[in-house]
Amino acid sequence: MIQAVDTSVEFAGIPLRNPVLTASGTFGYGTEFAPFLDLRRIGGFVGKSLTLEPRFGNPPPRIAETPSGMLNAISIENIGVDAFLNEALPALPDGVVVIASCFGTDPEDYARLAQRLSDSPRVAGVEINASCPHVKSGGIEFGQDPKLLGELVGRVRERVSGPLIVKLSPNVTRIAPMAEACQEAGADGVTLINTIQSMEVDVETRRPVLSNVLGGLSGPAIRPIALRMVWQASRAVDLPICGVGGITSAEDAIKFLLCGATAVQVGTTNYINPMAAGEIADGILQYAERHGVSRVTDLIGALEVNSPSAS
Amino acid sequence: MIQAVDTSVEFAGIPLRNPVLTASGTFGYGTEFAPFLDLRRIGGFVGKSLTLEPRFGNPPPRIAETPSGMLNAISIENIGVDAFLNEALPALPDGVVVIASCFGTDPEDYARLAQRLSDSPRVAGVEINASCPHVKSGGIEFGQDPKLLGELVGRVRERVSGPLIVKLSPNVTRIAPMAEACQEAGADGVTLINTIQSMEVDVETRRPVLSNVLGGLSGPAIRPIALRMVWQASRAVDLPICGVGGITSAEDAIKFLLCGATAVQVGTTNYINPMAAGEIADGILQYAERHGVSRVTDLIGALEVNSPSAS
Amino acid sequence: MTESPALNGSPIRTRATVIENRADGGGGFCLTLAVSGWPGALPGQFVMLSAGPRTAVERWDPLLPRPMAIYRGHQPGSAGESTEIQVLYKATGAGTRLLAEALPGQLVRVVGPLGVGFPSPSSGQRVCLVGGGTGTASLYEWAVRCARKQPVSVLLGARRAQELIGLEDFEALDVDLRCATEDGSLGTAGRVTALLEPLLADVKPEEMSLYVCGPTPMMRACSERASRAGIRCIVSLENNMACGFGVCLGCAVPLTEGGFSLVCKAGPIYDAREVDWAGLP
Amino acid sequence: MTESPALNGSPIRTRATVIENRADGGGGFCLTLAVSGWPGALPGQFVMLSAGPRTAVERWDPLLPRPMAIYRGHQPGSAGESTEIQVLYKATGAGTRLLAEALPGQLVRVVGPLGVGFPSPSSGQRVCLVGGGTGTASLYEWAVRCARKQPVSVLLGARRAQELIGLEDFEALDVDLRCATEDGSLGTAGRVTALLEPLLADVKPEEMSLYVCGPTPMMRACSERASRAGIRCIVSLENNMACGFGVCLGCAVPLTEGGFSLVCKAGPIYDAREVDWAGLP
Ligand SMILES: Cc1cc2nc3c(=O)[nH]c(=O)nc-3n(C[C@H](O)[C@H](O)[C@H](O)COP(=O)(O)OP(=O)(O)OC[C@H]3O[C@@H](n4cnc5c(N)ncnc54)[C@H](O)[C@@H]3O)c2cc1C
Ligand SMILES: Cc1cc2nc3c(=O)[nH]c(=O)nc-3n(C[C@H](O)[C@H](O)[C@H](O)COP(=O)(O)OP(=O)(O)OC[C@H]3O[C@@H](n4cnc5c(N)ncnc54)[C@H](O)[C@@H]3O)c2cc1C
Ligand SMILES: Cc1cc2nc3c(=O)[nH]c(=O)nc-3n(C[C@H](O)[C@H](O)[C@H](O)COP(=O)(O)O)c2cc1C
Ligand SMILES: Cc1cc2nc3c(=O)[nH]c(=O)nc-3n(C[C@H](O)[C@H](O)[C@H](O)COP(=O)(O)O)c2cc1C
Ligand code: FES
Ligand code: FES
Repeated sequence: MIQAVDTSVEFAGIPLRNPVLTASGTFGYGTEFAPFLDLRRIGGFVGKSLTLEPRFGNPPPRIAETPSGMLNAISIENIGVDAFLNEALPALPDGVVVIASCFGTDPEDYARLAQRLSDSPRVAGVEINASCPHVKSGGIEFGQDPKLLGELVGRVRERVSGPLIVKLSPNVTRIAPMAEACQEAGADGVTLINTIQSMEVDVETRRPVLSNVLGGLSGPAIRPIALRMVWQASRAVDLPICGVGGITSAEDAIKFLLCGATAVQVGTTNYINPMAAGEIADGILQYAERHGVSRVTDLIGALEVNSPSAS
Repeated sequence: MIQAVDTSVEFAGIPLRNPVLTASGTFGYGTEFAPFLDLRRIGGFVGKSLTLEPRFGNPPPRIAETPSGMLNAISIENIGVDAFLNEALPALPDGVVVIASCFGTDPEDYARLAQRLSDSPRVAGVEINASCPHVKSGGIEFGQDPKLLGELVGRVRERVSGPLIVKLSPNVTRIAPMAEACQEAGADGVTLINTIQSMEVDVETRRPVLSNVLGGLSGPAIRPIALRMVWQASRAVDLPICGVGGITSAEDAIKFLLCGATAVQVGTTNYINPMAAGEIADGILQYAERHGVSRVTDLIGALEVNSPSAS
Repeated sequence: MTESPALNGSPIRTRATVIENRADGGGGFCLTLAVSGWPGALPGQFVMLSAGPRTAVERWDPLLPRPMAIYRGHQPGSAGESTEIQVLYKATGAGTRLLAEALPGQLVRVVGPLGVGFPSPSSGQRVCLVGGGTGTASLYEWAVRCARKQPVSVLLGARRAQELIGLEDFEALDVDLRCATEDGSLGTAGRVTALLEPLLADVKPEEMSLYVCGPTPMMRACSERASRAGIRCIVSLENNMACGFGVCLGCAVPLTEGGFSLVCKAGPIYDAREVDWAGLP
Repeated sequence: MTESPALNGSPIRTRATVIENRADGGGGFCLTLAVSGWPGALPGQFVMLSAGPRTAVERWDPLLPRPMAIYRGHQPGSAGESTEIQVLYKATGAGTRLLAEALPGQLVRVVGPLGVGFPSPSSGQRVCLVGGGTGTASLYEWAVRCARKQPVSVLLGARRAQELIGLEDFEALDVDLRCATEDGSLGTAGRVTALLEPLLADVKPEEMSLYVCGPTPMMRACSERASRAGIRCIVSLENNMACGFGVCLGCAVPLTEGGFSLVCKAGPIYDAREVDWAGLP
C-alpha cells in the first residue's frame, strides 16, 4: 500500500497545497488559464506585476526567441491595482491562492500599492518586483543594491502585515547580500530569479530585435543560473525561498527544492504548455511516491554535497 | 564582378587576417585541431589558461549538459608556462596567431607569467583570465571588483609591453565599470564573456552533478547575455572588444561585431564541430559579399539603434 | 478588436497527429492534423503549433510555438472522434523548416482555436479578400462563408506562381479570383495591391468590405487605399507571439487611439483604422 | 595510457548517412552509418555522434555529441567510396533516445576515430573479455582479432536476456562464450563478475589477460579481482565527454600515481592499476 504523500508546504507564511506556483507576467491574471488548467491543482499563482495606475508597455517587437530561451521587454504593462482588485480578483474561483506582484518607481509607490493589495482578503501575499531588467527607471535599481533594496523592503514592511515576498534580480555580482538585505528588512520570503538582462540582433536589418534594445532572458537556458542563485541564497538566509527560472518539468522543480527552495514558480513554460504547472505538481507527487518521500518538505534543501566549502 | 572583401581587423594591436579567434580552454594548445582545421584559416587562437606551474584540475565529473549549454568545472588544469613555451608553441605551424592566457592567484603571479609569455616572439598577445568562476581563489575575485581588477591590470601592464587583453567575468552587476577599469589601467583590449556561474543537480542521486558543485555555463544559451554585455562595454570604453559566448555561426559572430566587437572567439562550439571556427570565418566573408560590405571593419559597431538612450 | 461573433468553443491544448504534410513545390506546405476534442473554429482564428514534430525527448530549441491560421477545420468534431484541421505554411525560418520535416504519424503540440473571427460584411456588399503570401491561409474559409451569401472577389499575390498557396482551393470556389505575381509568372505582373485599384475605381463606401491578410507593408498599403476610398478595411495581423492566449503581452499592436491591443486575444482581426501602422515594425 | 598501437589514421569530422537503425527488442539499437573518407579504426576506439539525427535547422538542445564505441568498421574505406561503420547503443537518456529515432537517409555528425586501441595480450595467453551492458560493444572487434591468434573467453552480462547486446555476433565467433543475467533469463543468474571466478580459479598471472568494459562498479570489481589474482586487467572507461579529442578536459580520470588522464585521448583504454577507482563517480 502506498502511503499518501503530503505535498503541502508553507511559503512565507502562506499555506500551499503543493509547492508549484506560477510566475508573475507569465500567468496573466489567472483566468486566462481556465480553459487549460484547474487553478486549484497548483499551489497558487503570482499575478502580473501591478502599478498604482494602469500602464502601457513598450512598442513591438517585445519578444524574441533565443536558444532554449526567449527575450521579453514588455515593461510592466498592466491593468492597474483598481482593476485588479475590482475585476480580476472577483473573476477567480474560490480556493485559488493569489499572490499579487507590485512594481513602482519609488519606495512610496511600492508601499502604497503593497498595502492596498495586502488589505484585500483575496490576496494571500504580496511579491515585490524589485528586479525588472528593462524598465527605464525603478525596479532594477533597487534590485542591484542591497542598501537600496533593504530600504525599499523596510518601507513596504511598515505598511504590510501580511506575507511579504521580495523578488530578486539575477543581474548582480552576489545574490547572498541581496537576500540578506531582505531578511534584515523583515521580508517573509524571497523569490528568485527574475529575467537576465540580454540582447538579440537581426543581422539582416542590423538592428536590435526588440524595440527596447535590451530585454530579459527567461526559459530553460537560464535554469542552471537560477539553480545556482537559489542554492547560494538558501545558504545565506533562513528566509523561505521560491525558485524560478526555466522550470519545465517536475524534475526541474525538484532540483530547486533540493537546492533549498520551499516552493517554485513556473514561468515561460506556461506559454508553451498552458497545462504545465498542473503536470509539474502531479509529477512532484509521483516522484515522491516513487522515492518513498512521505512529505514534500523533506526534499527542501536535501541536496547532498560532499564539499560544503565550495561556494 | 565581386570586389574582394577585406576581412582583416586589428584587435588590441594584433593584426588578424579575420576576426575569428577561438576561446581559451576550448581549443587546447592548438595542435589538437590539426586534423580538422588549418589554423591559418582563422584569425588566431587563445590557448588554455596557463599558470606558472603545471596544474591539475577538479575530480570528475567536470562537465554537464544543460538546455543549449554546458557546465564545466575544470579549474585551470594546464601544462604550465614552461611546457607551453618549450613544447606547445614550437609544435605549431608558422603563421598561426597565438594569444596566451594567464591565470594566477595574486597580481605578482599574473605579472610574472604575463611577462614570460609576452617575451616570447611566438606569442602575439597576452589575455588575462580574471574571471574563472569555479576556482576557489583567484580569478573571479579580481573579476568582480573594478578596483582590484584595475590594480591587477596595472601590475601586469608594468611588465608587459606587448598587447595586453583582459578577459572579463559576466558575474557582475555592471560590466561597464569593469571595462573602464581595464582601460584606465592601460589594457589594450577586453574579451568578454567568460562562463556564467551555474549549477546542475541530479534528482536521482540528489547530488550536484559536478564534483565542484558549481560550474560555468557556456554555449548558445548564454549568447543573448554575452551580446548585451559586449554592447554595454562597447558604449563605455574606446578599447577594442573581443566578443565571446555561444557563437555557433557566422550570423552569431556578426551580431557581436554589430554590437561593437572588433573580433570574436568561438568556444563551446569547437567541441561539437571542430571545424566550426573556419566555417564561421568563411561565413563572415560570404555575408560581407552578399551585403556589399567591402571591409569587415565596417560592420564593427554598425548596429542601428533608434533610441540610443536605452541602456 | 472588431465586433466579432463569439467563440465556437473554448480553446484546447492537445497533441495532434500528423495525417499529411504535403509540399506544394513552391516552398509551401499543407499540414493536415487529426485533433481529438477539437471544438471547431471561426474563420480568422488560429492555433499555436509547436516548432516541429515532437521528438523522443523534449527539445527546448527552438522554444516557442508558432501561430498558424486555421486553413480548414472550422467544424467541431463529433464526440470521441478526431477532427481534421489544416494549416498552410511556408518553410522559411526555424519553426516552419522543422515543421516541414514532420512525418505522418508524428505528433505536434496544438493550442487553439485562438483569437477572434472575422466580422461579417453588411448584407448585399461585395466582399473583397486580399491575400499576400501565407496570409492567404487566413482568408480561405472566410471566402467560402461569404460566397454563400454575397459576391466575393479574391485577390491573391506572391512573388511567383508557385508561391501562390492554396490557389486550387480558391479556384474551386464561385468567386471572382484575380492573381498578381511579382515576376509575372501568373496573372498580373506586380503587387497584389495593384489589383485593388480597378475594384475600388468607382465603388461607394457602403458597397464593399475589404479583408486583408499578408505582410505588414501590404496591409498598410491596402489600409491607406481603402481609407482614401472610404471603404471599411479589416486586417488580420501577424505579430510575433509567445503564448497566443493573452498572457505574455508579447503580441501588442499600437492603436491609433493610443495604447496597445493584444493581437492574440482582441485580434488577430482589426479594423485597419484602429491600427497605428507607423508603430508596427 | 597503455602502450597502444598507433592510429590507423587521423580522425575526421563528417556527416554520415544512416543506413539502418535496428532495434533489437530489448532497448538496444544497432546503427549502421555510411561514412565517406573513413580512415579505419583500432578495436577500442570510439566516435563522437551527434545526439540524434540532423534536422532542417541546427537545434542546440541537447548540445553535446555522445561518445560511442565503434562496434564494427575498423577497415579504412577505399578512396571515393563510403565505409559502413556500426555502433550499438541503448536508448536511455536524451541523446540515445533521439538517436533511436534516426531514419535511414538522415544524417548524423561524426567525429572519429578517437582514443587509442586495446594493447595486445602476450602470445599464448588466454584472453578473457568481460562486457557489461553497452560496454560489450567495445569488445566485439577485439574478440575477433584475438580469436585469430589465441584462446578467448567472452563473459557477457546484462539485467535480462533481451538486454545482452550483440549476442548473436559473439555466438558466431570461435570463442568460449558465457553469459550472466541478473534475472536468470539466460546463462548464469547473477552478475557477470561471478562468471570470472571459475576462470581465475587456478590461472597463473602470466597465463591470462583480462579486458573489461561496462559500468564503473563492474569494472572496479573486475579490477580488484584481477589484482588479487595478479592478472593484468585492461579496462575501457566511459567518462562523460564534451569534445572527445582532448581539448575540453572534461573527461579526466584520476590516476593512482596522482593527477589525471584524459580518457578521450590517453584512453579510453587503461591498465586497471593506473586508475584511482575511489576517485571515479
Ligand atoms: C495570427 C497569425 C497567423 C499566422 N498564420 C500563418 C499561416 O497560416 N501560415 C504561415 O506560414 N504563417 C503564419 N503566421 C506567421 C507564422 O507564425 C510565421 O510565419 C512563422 O512563425 C515563421 O516562423 P519560423 O519559425 O519559420 O521563423 P523564425 O524566424 O524561426 O521565427 C522566429 C520567431 O519569430 C516569429 N515570427 C517569425 N515570422 C513571423 C511572422 N511573419 N508573424 C508572426 N511571427 C513571426 C516566430 O513565431 C518565432 O517566435 C501567422 C502569424 C500569426 C500571428
Ligand atoms: C569511450 C566511450 C564509449 C562509449 N560507447 C558506448 C556504446 O558503444 N554504446 C552506448 O550505448 N554507450 C556508449 N558510451 C556511453 C554513451 O556515451 C552514453 O551511454 C550515452 O552518452 C548516454 O547518453 P544519453 O544521451 O542517452 O544520456 P543523457 O543522460 O542524455 O546524457 C547526458 C550527458 O551525460 C553523458 N553520459 C551519460 N551516460 C554516460 C555514460 N555511461 N558514459 C559516458 N557519458 C555518459 C552524455 O554523453 C551526455 O553528455 C560510451 C562512452 C564512452 C566515454
Ligand atoms: C513575458 C514575460 C513577462 C514577465 N513579466 C514579469 C512581471 O511583470 N513581473 C515579474 O516579477 N516578473 C516577470 N517576468 C519574469 C518571470 O516571472 C520569471 O521570473 C522569469 O521569466 C524566469 O522564469 P522562467 O524562466 O520560468 O520564465 C516576466 C517574464 C516573461 C517571460
Ligand atoms: C570546458 C571549458 C574550459 C574553459 N577554460 C577556460 C580557461 O582556461 N580560461 C578562460 O579564460 N576561459 C575558459 N573557458 C571559457 C571560454 O573561453 C569562453 O569564455 C566561454 O566558454 C563562453 O564562450 P562559449 O559560450 O562560446 O563557450 C572555458 C570554457 C569551457 C566550456
Ligand atoms: S501572444 Fe502572448 S499575449 Fe498575445
Ligand atoms: S572529452 Fe574533451 S578532453 Fe576528453
